[in-house]
Amino acid sequence: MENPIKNISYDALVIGAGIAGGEAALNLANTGFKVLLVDKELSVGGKMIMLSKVFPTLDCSACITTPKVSEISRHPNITIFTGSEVGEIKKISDHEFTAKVTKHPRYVRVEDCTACQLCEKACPQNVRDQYQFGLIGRKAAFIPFSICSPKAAAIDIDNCTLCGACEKVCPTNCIDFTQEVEVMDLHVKTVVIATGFDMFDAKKMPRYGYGQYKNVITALQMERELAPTRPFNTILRPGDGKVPDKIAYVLCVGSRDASVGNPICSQICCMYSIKQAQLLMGALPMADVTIYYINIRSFGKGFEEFYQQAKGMGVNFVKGKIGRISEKEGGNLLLRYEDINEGKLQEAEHDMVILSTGVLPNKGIDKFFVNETLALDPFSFVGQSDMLASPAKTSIEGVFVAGTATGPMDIPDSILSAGAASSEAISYLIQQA
Amino acid sequence: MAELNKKSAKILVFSTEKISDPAIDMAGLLKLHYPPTVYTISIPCSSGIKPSWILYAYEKGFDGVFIAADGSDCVFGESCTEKTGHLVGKTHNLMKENGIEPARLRMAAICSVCSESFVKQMRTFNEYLLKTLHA
Amino acid sequence: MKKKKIGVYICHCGGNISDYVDVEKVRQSVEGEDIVFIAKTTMFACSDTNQRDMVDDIKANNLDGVIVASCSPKLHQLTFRNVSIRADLNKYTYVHANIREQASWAHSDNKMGATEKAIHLVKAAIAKARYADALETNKIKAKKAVAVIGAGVAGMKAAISLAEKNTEVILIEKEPFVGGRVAQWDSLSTTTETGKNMVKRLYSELTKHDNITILTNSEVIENKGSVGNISLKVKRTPRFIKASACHPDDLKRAIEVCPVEVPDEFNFRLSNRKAIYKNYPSEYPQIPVIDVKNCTRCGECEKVCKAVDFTEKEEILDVEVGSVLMATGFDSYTPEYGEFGYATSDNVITLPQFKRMIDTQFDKLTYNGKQIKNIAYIYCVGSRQTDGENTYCSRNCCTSTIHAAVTAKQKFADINNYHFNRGLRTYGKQEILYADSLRSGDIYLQSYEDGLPTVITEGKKTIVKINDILTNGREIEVEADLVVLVTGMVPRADNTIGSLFKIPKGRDKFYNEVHMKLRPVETVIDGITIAGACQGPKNIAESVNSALSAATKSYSILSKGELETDPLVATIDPEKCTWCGACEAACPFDAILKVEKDGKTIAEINNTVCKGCGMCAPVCDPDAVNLIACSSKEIMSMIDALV
Amino acid sequence: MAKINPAFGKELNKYGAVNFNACYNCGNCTAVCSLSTEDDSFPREMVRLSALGLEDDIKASLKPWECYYCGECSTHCPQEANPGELMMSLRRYLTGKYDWTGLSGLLYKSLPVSLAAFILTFVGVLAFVMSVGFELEKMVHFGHMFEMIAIGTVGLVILLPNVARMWYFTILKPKVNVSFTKYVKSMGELFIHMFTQKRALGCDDNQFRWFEHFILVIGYLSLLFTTVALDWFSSQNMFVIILGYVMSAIVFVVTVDFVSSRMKKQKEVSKHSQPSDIFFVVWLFLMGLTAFLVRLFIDINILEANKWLYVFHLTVLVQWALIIVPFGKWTHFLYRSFAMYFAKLKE
Repeated sequence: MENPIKNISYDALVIGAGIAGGEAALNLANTGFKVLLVDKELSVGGKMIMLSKVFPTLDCSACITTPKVSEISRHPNITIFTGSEVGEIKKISDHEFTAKVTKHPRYVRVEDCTACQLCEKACPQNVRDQYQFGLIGRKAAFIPFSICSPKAAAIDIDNCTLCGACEKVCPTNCIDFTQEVEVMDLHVKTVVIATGFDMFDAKKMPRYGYGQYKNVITALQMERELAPTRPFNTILRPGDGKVPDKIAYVLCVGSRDASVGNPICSQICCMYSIKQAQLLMGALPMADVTIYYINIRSFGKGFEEFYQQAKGMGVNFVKGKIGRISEKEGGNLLLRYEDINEGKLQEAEHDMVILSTGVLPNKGIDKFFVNETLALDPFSFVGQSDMLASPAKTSIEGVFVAGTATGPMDIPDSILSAGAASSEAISYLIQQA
Repeated sequence: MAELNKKSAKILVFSTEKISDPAIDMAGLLKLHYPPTVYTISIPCSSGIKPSWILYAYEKGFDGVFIAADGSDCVFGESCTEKTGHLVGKTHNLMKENGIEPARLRMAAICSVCSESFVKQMRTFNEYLLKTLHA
Repeated sequence: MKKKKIGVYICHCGGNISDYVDVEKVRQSVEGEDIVFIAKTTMFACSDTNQRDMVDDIKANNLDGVIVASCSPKLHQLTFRNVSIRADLNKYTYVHANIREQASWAHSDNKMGATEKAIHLVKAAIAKARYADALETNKIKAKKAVAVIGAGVAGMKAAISLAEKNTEVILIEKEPFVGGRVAQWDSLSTTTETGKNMVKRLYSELTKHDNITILTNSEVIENKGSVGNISLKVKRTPRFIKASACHPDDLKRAIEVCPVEVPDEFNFRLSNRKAIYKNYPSEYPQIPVIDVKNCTRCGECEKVCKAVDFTEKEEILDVEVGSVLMATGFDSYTPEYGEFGYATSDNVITLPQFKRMIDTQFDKLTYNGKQIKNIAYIYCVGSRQTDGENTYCSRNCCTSTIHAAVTAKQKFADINNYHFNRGLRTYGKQEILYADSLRSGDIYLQSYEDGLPTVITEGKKTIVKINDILTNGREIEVEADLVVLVTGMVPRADNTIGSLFKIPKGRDKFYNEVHMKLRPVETVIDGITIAGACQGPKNIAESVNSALSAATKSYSILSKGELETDPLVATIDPEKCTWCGACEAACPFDAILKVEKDGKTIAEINNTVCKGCGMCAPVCDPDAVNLIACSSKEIMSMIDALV
Repeated sequence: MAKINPAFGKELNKYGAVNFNACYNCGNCTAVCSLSTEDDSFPREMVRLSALGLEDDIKASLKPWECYYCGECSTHCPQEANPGELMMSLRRYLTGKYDWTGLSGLLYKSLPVSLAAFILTFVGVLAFVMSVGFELEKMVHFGHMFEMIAIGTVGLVILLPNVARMWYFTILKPKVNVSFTKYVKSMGELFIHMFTQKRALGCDDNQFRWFEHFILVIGYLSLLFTTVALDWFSSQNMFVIILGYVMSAIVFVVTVDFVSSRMKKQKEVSKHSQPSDIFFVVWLFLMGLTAFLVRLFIDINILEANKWLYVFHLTVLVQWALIIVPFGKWTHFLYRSFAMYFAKLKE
């Protein structure tokens, strides 16, 4: 439960409540340790809760995430702070850290809110919905998304005009504009970093026209269009709301690309693109889906079979990186590439293009540690001090790392990595006891 | 319902929680289709099926009964295969006594990954039942 | 009896169900059933909101039980049992209906059929719920000890991790030495540490913990019991060398004088070893071993070394644990005779052999006495097969090969590397290794899916030919001094241990987890976890991650020292029972006792021993035996509902 | 059937290729190149042939000449494999291969040899001016004579056979069937490209670069014509004198921009400039400037007092005519035009 207690001690601080942070917190809590789970977003669940289905089993992502999320939020040993940020972390003795946690006001008393959505209806302010990756709008008084946890409204104060409309309609009077930023000094024995990853900003590659051509979207946006809780209830191209029938996936946008500063492979884009292609083939049986790739990296358990299955379903795979995209009249897009199998330059017209953007580190975590140095790897992911034998250990004793904070990985790997981080943290706590 | 019955026979499957259930679930996951009139009742072990249940199923209108046996994978021990075989034999005798064609009871070992084999079994069993019972 | 009031929740599963099954129709068809008090549909039954709604519904309406019709019970039965618990209901009053895997997905080609089936399945669940009574779980004491099988890096890490969590560990290794595959390598990717050093480091950590027992040269031969109380019998083959009397020089001489030579498996048969041997000097445990299978008992070694002791006897140890962690690793694929020239051409070897070669040679790289300059690597041998049975990608071989090629180039002069691949899969940060190898001049040639490279032997020459995608399909050939077949990881050929524990296998024949994301290290057998490459190809860091996860899982099962078991056991109707002994004979767990009750000899079930398999039920002629939750009345009423 | 030659990369590096074997064959370079077409796709194919060391294929290819090096391919190369610079290096390599004397290759690959050649020619000039006793009139007279003879000799002995070799490598050896009439009909291509470089207009970068280059070519050819055919230094014709001034001024003013960008190395094109590129633009600049000054000094009558200027001009001229024109970068002017011509023949 959300808990506004200050100055308190916990066994473990888990930073980031995505699937890795959540798993690590659960493992720690299940073995009897008190865990503080902090996330800067308004809901736990990280990126995974936003996804449609997951490869290679095509389980619905929400079906896997939501029970974990509810287990986390109900666990007696776990305290969650959403909308909160970790500040300075200081090692004060061998087995003790202090951490400053800033809790931003939600302007809604979570415990009283029933998520009735009346405030949402009453609010006159429209803004782009960051939880739908800008595909649609939301209000300034809003419930982050339908399966968020805690399921409660929040006021986006930056966009709020303080008109008071929401306050008037709220049946439980849970809207409270007097809430202030709370800063807490907490004592913890161990820290698990599970800050996840960032997506490459496709605007940094102007030759693909993202942000300029309306029918060029990112895979994360497509993920929302495909999700069960999707905004349009069908697949639409944003330019004119037409149902697309010639869809292209551009792989390696911002990964394996030293010219944009990210030479490593993002490990998941091939698979999520293949997954989306399969889902699109299901949702739009008449549509052509083409995936433009350099190498297909279907390396995990069941991945290669999944790739072959997509081929069998009729997804086109074209070996060749897209060089440029230009927009035609009417919003269709012209993709220029070299078909490597033929050794020839080709142009192909598609009515919708999805950029499979890569994975970047979520920067800044190292700055929090004031009297110790959290080493980073050459790509600014959290460094692993003993990468092969103890992948969850960092350069600071008692600080462990889980999931994609150490580099790109898929969901099963993130969960295993979270298992490893919590295992190390549990051992650390038991050994200190 | 009547219309559906023309197309497919009603088959009751006794399947086991740990071994054949995963295979049947996986058949669904892989969208391997089989007749929708195949119903599964899940039990711990195939050697725990009472012949009376099978006879009851025929009495109530099932065209066929299929035992998705654990085979040698049974978590409760190797005697499962033999015991399941024994109870099938016993049931066959009872079926003969009651004038039910023994071929309407089939058994095959379905291991936890035998999705394709399960689906194949269902399709052929269905065809057989349609041919003999609904011809 | 008072009429039950139950709630039925039908899940859309965000379209997974509702796209094919008319959930509203299902709801309408069941809401009229006599015991159904509430029937609702929900977008995600498993979501927090719906769970909360269910709790509210149960409490507000004093429901006696609930049914959720959603996905497979393997995924969420536990979730909803917990909902019941939170609503102060007994968890066994909960009944699950699987209308996803067994209706919407299986019959996505027939929406009407899928809907009809879903209705019947929910009705059957209602029939079952009618009889689903509150039951108390049995509590059993759990032994806080874990058997870790396999002492490769995964097993060693898991053992250390468990020991750190104050759990007793029995680490069982079939081979005479620990370290598994990693002990075979010097150079490891992404670190400057050698494989041997890594093993040494882990071994010294193992020996620091008094709660770890290391059993090498040992195999589990019997497995009894179940989670919490598993009894294993371990056969320990003696080393025939006394640790105490062992002087290193004598032992060295003993090895020298041994007249037996057998192919050295540690070196992938590139060389021979003696019948008394140690694979490399710093190997652990530090005592050599006598390979009894090949030893001729000539006694030569005994003459030079006092430590040799042929009187040592095979031991059978009894091990009592609460959980078993499998870390039995993988085999390297053995190419078929003639596959890419394997065994038919003198210059063709496998990747593991090549790795041993570069680790054991210095200055000049030679094979069969010939200096090696041009090396051709053929990728995906035994992986991604279109004809063979290994359809999966072996994940680690691309990186491993490039690492070996780069190492060879750095270590030996004038090496040219030619990589005949099928699309490089150096995922993640491993991409850097690929880029480095390209920059150092390694040449990559890629074949079409249906046009694999060919190896041709012309006299002493070995030529590799390919139609290279990257050069417009041109036929390109390389005369190679050595052809390295990049063999993938395959499941252990010897699956004795897997069958002993009845661990299910996946499509790729590796051990299968319950659910890749929800329960990635657990098997369907309670208390048995899996770690490392026995579950599928993994690199070292990935194996260690899974080992630590499995250790946490095994630990959390046992940490409370007590386990709850299903009360779903057999019951005897004393009225009907006439004690014939048939049930006793059928029970594989000795759970049936012969007792005198009210002057009548009848059977009685020992609840803590009964596993609820039901084998006793069909053999009872008077039909006195029933399984709780699977009794005749329940099954028959389900049959009624299904028709 | 092709055999790989891994040593070729090292050879190509000597011609200035940088890091091209980092290429992982994504085809991005071909896709961003605005000159690349379905039937004529590059530069990836050339990068690949270079990585494999398939020399015969490289020699038979005209593609290196079809690139005008806008640098887009290198800017966007995900592996930083510099495909643009590889194309440039291939042009140097091919120049070396076309040249029957083998000197081009030698000069490209070795800066010391180039410097030695420059010093040697300087010594030759000194010897000559000493032999005529620093007499200005004789120096100018023989200078002019030298120009005419050098053009003829270099053209006939070096350049013509080299173009013939280029034809052999690209047309004859790969057995391309071309009818005689096609040879005649396509002749137009040769001259259009020689004088206009119109293909470079298709490049993605600004058209100013093309314009600059165009003006420079016109200026250079006109200057050549003015000095050689119209004997500018000795002419009294006002038109000729002014023409010479204008043309030489164009040459040295325009080259200033070329030289400075080579020095700054900001643009993709100039990041990896080789000595031969720098010699070419610097000498062109010096040619224009010294010619301009020589005529200026003649007109204001101070050349006699500053004979060193003419000696300097002559040195530049001789080095230009004997090193840069036959064996240096000047030849791209010729090969590019012929490549366009041959490409037309191959169509």
